[in-house]
Amino acid sequence: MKARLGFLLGPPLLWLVVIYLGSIAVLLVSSFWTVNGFTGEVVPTFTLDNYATIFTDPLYGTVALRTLLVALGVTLIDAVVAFPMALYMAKVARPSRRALYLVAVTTPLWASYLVKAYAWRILVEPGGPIAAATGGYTPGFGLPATIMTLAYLWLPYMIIPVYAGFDRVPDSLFEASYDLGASTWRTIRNVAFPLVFPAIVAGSIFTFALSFGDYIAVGIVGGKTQLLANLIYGQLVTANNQPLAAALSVIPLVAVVLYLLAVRRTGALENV
Amino acid sequence: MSHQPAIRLTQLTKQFGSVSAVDHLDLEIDAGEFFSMLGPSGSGKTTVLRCIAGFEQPTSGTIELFGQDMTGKPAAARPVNTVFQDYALFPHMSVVDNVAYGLRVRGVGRAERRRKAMDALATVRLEGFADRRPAQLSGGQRQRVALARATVVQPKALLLDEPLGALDLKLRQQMQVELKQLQHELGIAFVFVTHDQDEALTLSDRIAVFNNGRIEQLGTPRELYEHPASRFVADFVGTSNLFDREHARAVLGREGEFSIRPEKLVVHTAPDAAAGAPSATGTIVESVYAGSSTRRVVDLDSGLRISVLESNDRTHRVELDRGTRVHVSWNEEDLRKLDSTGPETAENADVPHSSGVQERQDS
Amino acid sequence: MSHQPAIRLTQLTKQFGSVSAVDHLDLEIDAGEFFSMLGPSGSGKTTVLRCIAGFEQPTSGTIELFGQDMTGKPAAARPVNTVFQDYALFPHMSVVDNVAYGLRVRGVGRAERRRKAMDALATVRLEGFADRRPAQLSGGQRQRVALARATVVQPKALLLDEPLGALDLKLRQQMQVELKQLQHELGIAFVFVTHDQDEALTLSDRIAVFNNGRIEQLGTPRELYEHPASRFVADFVGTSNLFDREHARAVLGREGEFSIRPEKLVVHTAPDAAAGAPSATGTIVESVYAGSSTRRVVDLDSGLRISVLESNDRTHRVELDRGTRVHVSWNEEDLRKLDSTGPETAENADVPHSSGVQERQDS
Amino acid sequence: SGTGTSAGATGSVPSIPMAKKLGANEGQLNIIVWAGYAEDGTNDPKVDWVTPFQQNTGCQVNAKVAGTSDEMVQLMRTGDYDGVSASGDATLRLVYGGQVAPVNTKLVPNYATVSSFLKDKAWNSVGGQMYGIPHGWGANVLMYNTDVVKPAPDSWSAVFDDAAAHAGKVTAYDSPIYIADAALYLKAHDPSLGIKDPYSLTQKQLDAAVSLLKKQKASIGEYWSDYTKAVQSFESGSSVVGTSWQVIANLLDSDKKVHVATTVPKEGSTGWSDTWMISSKAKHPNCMYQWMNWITSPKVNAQVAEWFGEAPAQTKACEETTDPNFCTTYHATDAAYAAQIHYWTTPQTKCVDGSGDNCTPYSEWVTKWQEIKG
Amino acid sequence: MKLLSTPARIVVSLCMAIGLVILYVPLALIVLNSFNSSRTFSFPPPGFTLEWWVDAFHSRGAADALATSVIAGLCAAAIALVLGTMAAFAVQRFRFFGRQSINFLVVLPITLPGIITGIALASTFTALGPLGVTLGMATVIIGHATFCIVIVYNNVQARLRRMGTSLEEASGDLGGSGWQTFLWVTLPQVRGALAAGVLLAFALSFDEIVVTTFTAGPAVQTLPIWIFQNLFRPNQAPVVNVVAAVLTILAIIPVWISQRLAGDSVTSRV
Ligand SMILES: Nc1ncnc2c1ncn2[C@@H]1O[C@H](COP(=O)(O)OP(=O)(O)OP(=O)(O)O)[C@@H](O)[C@H]1O
Ligand SMILES: Nc1ncnc2c1ncn2[C@@H]1O[C@H](COP(=O)(O)OP(=O)(O)OP(=O)(O)O)[C@@H](O)[C@H]1O
Ligand SMILES: [Mg+2]
Ligand SMILES: [Mg+2]
Repeated sequence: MKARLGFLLGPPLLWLVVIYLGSIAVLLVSSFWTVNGFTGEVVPTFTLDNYATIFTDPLYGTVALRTLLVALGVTLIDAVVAFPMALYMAKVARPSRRALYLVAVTTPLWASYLVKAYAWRILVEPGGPIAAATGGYTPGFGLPATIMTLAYLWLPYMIIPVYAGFDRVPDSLFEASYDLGASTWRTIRNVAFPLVFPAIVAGSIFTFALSFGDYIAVGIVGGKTQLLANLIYGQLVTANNQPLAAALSVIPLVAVVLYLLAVRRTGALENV
Repeated sequence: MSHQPAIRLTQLTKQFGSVSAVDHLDLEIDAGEFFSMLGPSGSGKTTVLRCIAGFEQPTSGTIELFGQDMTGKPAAARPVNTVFQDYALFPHMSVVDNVAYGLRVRGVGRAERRRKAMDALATVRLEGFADRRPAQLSGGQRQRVALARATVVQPKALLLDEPLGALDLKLRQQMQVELKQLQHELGIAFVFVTHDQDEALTLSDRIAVFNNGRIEQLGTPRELYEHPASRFVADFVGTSNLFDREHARAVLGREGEFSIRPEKLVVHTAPDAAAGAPSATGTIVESVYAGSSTRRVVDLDSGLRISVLESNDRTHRVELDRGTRVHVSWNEEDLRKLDSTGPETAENADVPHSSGVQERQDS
Repeated sequence: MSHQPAIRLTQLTKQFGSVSAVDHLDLEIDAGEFFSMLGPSGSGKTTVLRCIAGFEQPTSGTIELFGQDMTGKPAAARPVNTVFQDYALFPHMSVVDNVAYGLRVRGVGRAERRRKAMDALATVRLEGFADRRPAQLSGGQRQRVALARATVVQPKALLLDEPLGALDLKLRQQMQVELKQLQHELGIAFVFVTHDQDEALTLSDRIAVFNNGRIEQLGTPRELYEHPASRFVADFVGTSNLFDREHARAVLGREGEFSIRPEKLVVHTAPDAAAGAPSATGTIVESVYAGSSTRRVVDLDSGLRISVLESNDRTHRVELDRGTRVHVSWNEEDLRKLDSTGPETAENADVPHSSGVQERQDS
Repeated sequence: SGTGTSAGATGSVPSIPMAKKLGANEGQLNIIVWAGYAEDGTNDPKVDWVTPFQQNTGCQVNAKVAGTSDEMVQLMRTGDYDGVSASGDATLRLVYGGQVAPVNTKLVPNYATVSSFLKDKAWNSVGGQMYGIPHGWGANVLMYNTDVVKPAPDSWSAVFDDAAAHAGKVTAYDSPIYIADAALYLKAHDPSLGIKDPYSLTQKQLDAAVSLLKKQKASIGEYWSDYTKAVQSFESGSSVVGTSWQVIANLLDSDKKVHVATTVPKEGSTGWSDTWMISSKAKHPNCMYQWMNWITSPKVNAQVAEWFGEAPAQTKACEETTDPNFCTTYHATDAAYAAQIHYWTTPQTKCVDGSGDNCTPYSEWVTKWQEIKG
Repeated sequence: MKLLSTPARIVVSLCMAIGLVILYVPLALIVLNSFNSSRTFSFPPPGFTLEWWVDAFHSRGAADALATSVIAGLCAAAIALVLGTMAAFAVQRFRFFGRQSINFLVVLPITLPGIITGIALASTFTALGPLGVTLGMATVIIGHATFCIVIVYNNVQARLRRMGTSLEEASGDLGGSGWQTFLWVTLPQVRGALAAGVLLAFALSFDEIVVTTFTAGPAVQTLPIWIFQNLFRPNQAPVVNVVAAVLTILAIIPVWISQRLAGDSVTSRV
């Protein structure tokens, strides 16, 4: 028993703990180091300077907050859009069509992320399709376009768990609600929504985490906006300040871990 | 009780694709009666109930509730409530919130609806469980919460789809008693779906026996049991010894198909004890002790295998071993002549066929 | 049959955390007997069975099969097989492959194992279904495949955990008969778990009544039913009228706790009919017609509510309405004195208490 | 990282030996290139100067395309590469970091005919020692939509002090090095700051440039970092004026959707000059030398310049271009034009113009740039 | 029964329709632009051309990158398959201390932003340079496998949970050894979940760019990296569009297969 458990658990744990957590640890350790300003060599002497920089320079706070709002905004939009779609797929569409719809919402995941982001660039540009369709109105490049694009990119990651969530709600609960005199709206609000909430949370893990770490899409449609990952990338690649980049990485790291811990109780992790 | 029925179905038909789940059904259920729908799986009981509740729209025909045509009205607008087989309790709400839900959607204030819900919980003796989640309750308790939830909104009729199907025997018997009591107290019609004939017999004022989307027979438990209109009913409601034309001629000396209930037969070892009543001779094949009764399987000399049910009452009876020669007697008036119109779908389940039980596809 | 029992459990104990699912249990089951374990939910029946099969390791105690100590041996090494409640048929294999599986793991050649599997299918009359998938079978058919699969490897005992629990009434009765027949044919011990007392009574050679991880009483169906050792057994096996000390003194004129079965009581309207036997007067509260029998609920003048079971046999009885004054009589020898040692967990389920049924936690 | 070099904060150049003569080719070559500098026909079968090189030398080329100068520096630090096509804003970092070795120009015959105004410059040599072979160059011109921006601007004020006229439609290059554009403008318009070289800024001068850029940001529609984005931006009308490259203007001309013009404003302009450098840890130095000679040979240099859209460093390349006017369009041999350009170079504490030790280093520029974008 | 009232059904259907339109408009635009004669996808297209499609089919760069991505994806998915399945079995079939934390550990790599995973792995690999570790295909595969484990893990775990233990017990009861039970009973049961997991893991690896950016050495160019490098070059961007369009259309095949394989509802866990 023990031996078999060890055999099963050993390799994955070794991989995840040694390779993954080990690397994260290396990253965290390096966030306490500094860099030789001239040669760009990392100097492994302990210092809290990087953290001091992050906490004192208002730039980082501002950008972190902006990133948090973007991630939350994207999550909210995806939840709002995915909810009726998943409801339709699970409870309105004919059962024989469900697989078809699932394929339909999953397929866009295979088109390259970059190409899709670029397509959004074309969509929102002045004179682009959105402007053409709305008679000239378009959000243009900037924060709204970034949020829209990210929401688009991660939408399937929200629809799928919410669909699975609806699928697990027995039809009889809807019927019971109507039977007791509730309207459809009321039933959706008081019965359906609370029951698929854990599934929404599961989806939000993706939308939140992926948005929090994005630096490419924002470069394509964000106009002059920058997000936290742009700063990290900038410090790492442009400024060659690996320790500061590592220290900055701690912000999304903590944000995501806190988020995961918060949603863990809903059982959402298993629905990912 | 006014003359107007609580529920009136007229030529109700429901088709699923090419399947007629319900087939031109006419039915009236009176206010205050305990009405059961009994029948084999797939015979359309649930479909009828769901049409009454408003979860299904009939293909044709009308549904009247208390004199008002309700065909096409949504479930929320109908003065009837349903107790679901799987209870359909809202898992994310506490017990009391579940019960109060119907009041909440009607806009009853928080305090009042809690009070009323607590009262309803009291009637099913679950006051102490108000703040639990459904998942923390046993099957029987959930059943009672479902009852409280459906009755707190004071429906004019209650629809119950195999509400006891998921419970085990003891609990089921207990809940049967409680259901019957509740119906007495509320004084409203209960429309009760089951495929357990014992349950239907003991609880109901009237029973409709369904078969293939139609009502095969409608009547009181006694009418159904004592005067089954067809072989199907004779067989489905209780167990019967069936005499086909040949055996009827040989054993009973009469023309046609007949049935007789096992408890109407008596087994004697001495021929004279059977004197004065018609009788036949045979051999005991098996005696099955069942506590309050003993079932004896007898192979008649004519080749028919029959079953006799003896009450283990205070009369002392002799032990009858396998192979004992016996006389089986009956009263002429307990024989029932069958119109053999009904299709033969149920089988005489508890009498082992000498030639092996035939294969059946239903479950 | 040798003197050696098929299965011997000695001081078997199984704890799950702090819960003692099985508590110092001693039990011997003989080869060739149909042995049932009966008891309420959570009383440890399944756990005992799983310990015998080897799916659970006991916390303490030993398991001997046919004289060999098997404690700690894996399931695969034990000469017993299991029929699971959910059948546990391999969904990706055809019926015949399911049945042949036990032979396949033993390295039996393809042709031979197919032949043996087909033979086993023939004994459960499913030859024609060999190439179907389990999903294409009805519940009863699956049950039989499970039986064939467990028996094809010629186990020395068969363990069955509520094998009929998922079937509906009619099918269940049919399968009971088939199970009993199969056991006769194979001549091996069947250890049968159920919480349906009727099933246990009609099928078993001996029954163990479980309560809280212990055996409350062990005996033949007749012993259990007619001589229940405790209030718990009296109540759990069949229904009983219970007389506590007070009522025993008032009604029976005797000291101690007593029980009597409803079918041992007789109701008369005329006092003289009850002459010669002890009797008590009371009022009919309810008469429940149940087809082959009628249950009468009587409130005795002493305040006790009792239940009387009348067979609807060919004797003609008068109709007794609610409120009719009656005399209830019995034979002294049908009274059972109870050692009131057993814990009181089950209740007299089908007699409505005048003061309302108490809340119960089990399901 | 972690392997110490002799380079200290003093700014001395690590002593790295220079190749004396060539040996046998190693059969492999790992280089870091700008997109379009090492075409092997996979993108367009007609555009291929890698395959002939491989056939001639037996050196199998593995080209890693870098997106920015900073990425190049980053990649060079891994020591996995033999060489790089570094722009001026990366070269000194590589030299002082000890990542590249001095180049023996005698071993690169085509060096002789490289434009003289590209030799021995601050961005490719230290103390008269060449650290690379010049490859091509271009100016960061001012481009504007001629239908919208009237009259034609002749000053960078179009994107700085007068940017508000086209608020939301001004574009700028998305890199810390763009601070130099602001400094160049301030050099002309705010003499009190005393800016002499846009890459040698004191703290005060840097702050002035940064505040100018912060002000500019209000009018910016988007910053551009890749030229597909820049072309689209102008084509869709998102941008009408801003810093740009000649190649972008050419692309816009070919699409004919919008009309643009470019100019080197009166303040002059920044620009880039790319240099092939050889890694100090090169595993295939001979192949790298072969490559440096190949890529600056007249025909190949012409091909690269036309494909990429820049002025070739090789003077003889002008005879090989398919477009006879190519060198004129790109002012390839126009020393006067070239003189207006302040080529990208890496800002250092030790001022790159030699004016002192109180300049702001590039890392500071990065932080400031992030702060500007906010 | 119709579970929603007619107005609600109309609203929800409308949302679905709009949602699908939103999902597909950008994809349509990609396809449209693959015929756009403008190199920079100018909208509306000034003209149409098949030039890019011809170029794409002759683009060895795209073909090589595709091959690299397929190899990386297959290897990463294979590693994820083995490790994810092992972890899922351990968690579903054994009780042990810290069992609850496994979920957390497994899900972490996919939820932490790719840039963190990328930097962390890259720093570690580079630090291990002296031991002979160089960035290349192997490091890309390691990076991808790390965040793909969760996909297989969740799929298999859900399947095992729904399957229960009784089939395995039945096999043991009939005399099957541990391996026989695994090969003949468990594996056929989880096969669908495994296949679906592998496909999704492959898909994830196939489109990954951030972690790849940091972990790929000089010689490794996956398709997203190729796209990244070429999309920003007007000469090449249209060809990229063609590649993306082709991929989207071809993707329907694996998506459909995974749908079929995983069977019931849980199928489509991401
Ligand atoms: N939603 C549906 N779609 C298609 N056919 C259906 C549907 N609901 C019921 N049926 C069919 O209608 C017939 C009657 O079904 P119904 O559920 O009413 O039977 P029932 O008497 O309640 O059976 P059971 O005792 O098994 O609950 C069956 O043949 C069934 O297959
Ligand atoms: N795997 C387990 N972990 C913890 N407790 C368990 C486990 N299996 C059984 N138990 C507990 O052991 C006790 C006996 O359970 P068991 O399943 O043997 O009862 P049972 O008599 O078979 O009941 P039922 O009629 O409901 O099947 C119960 O209290 C149950 O909760
Ligand atoms: Mg039904
Ligand atoms: Mg059990």
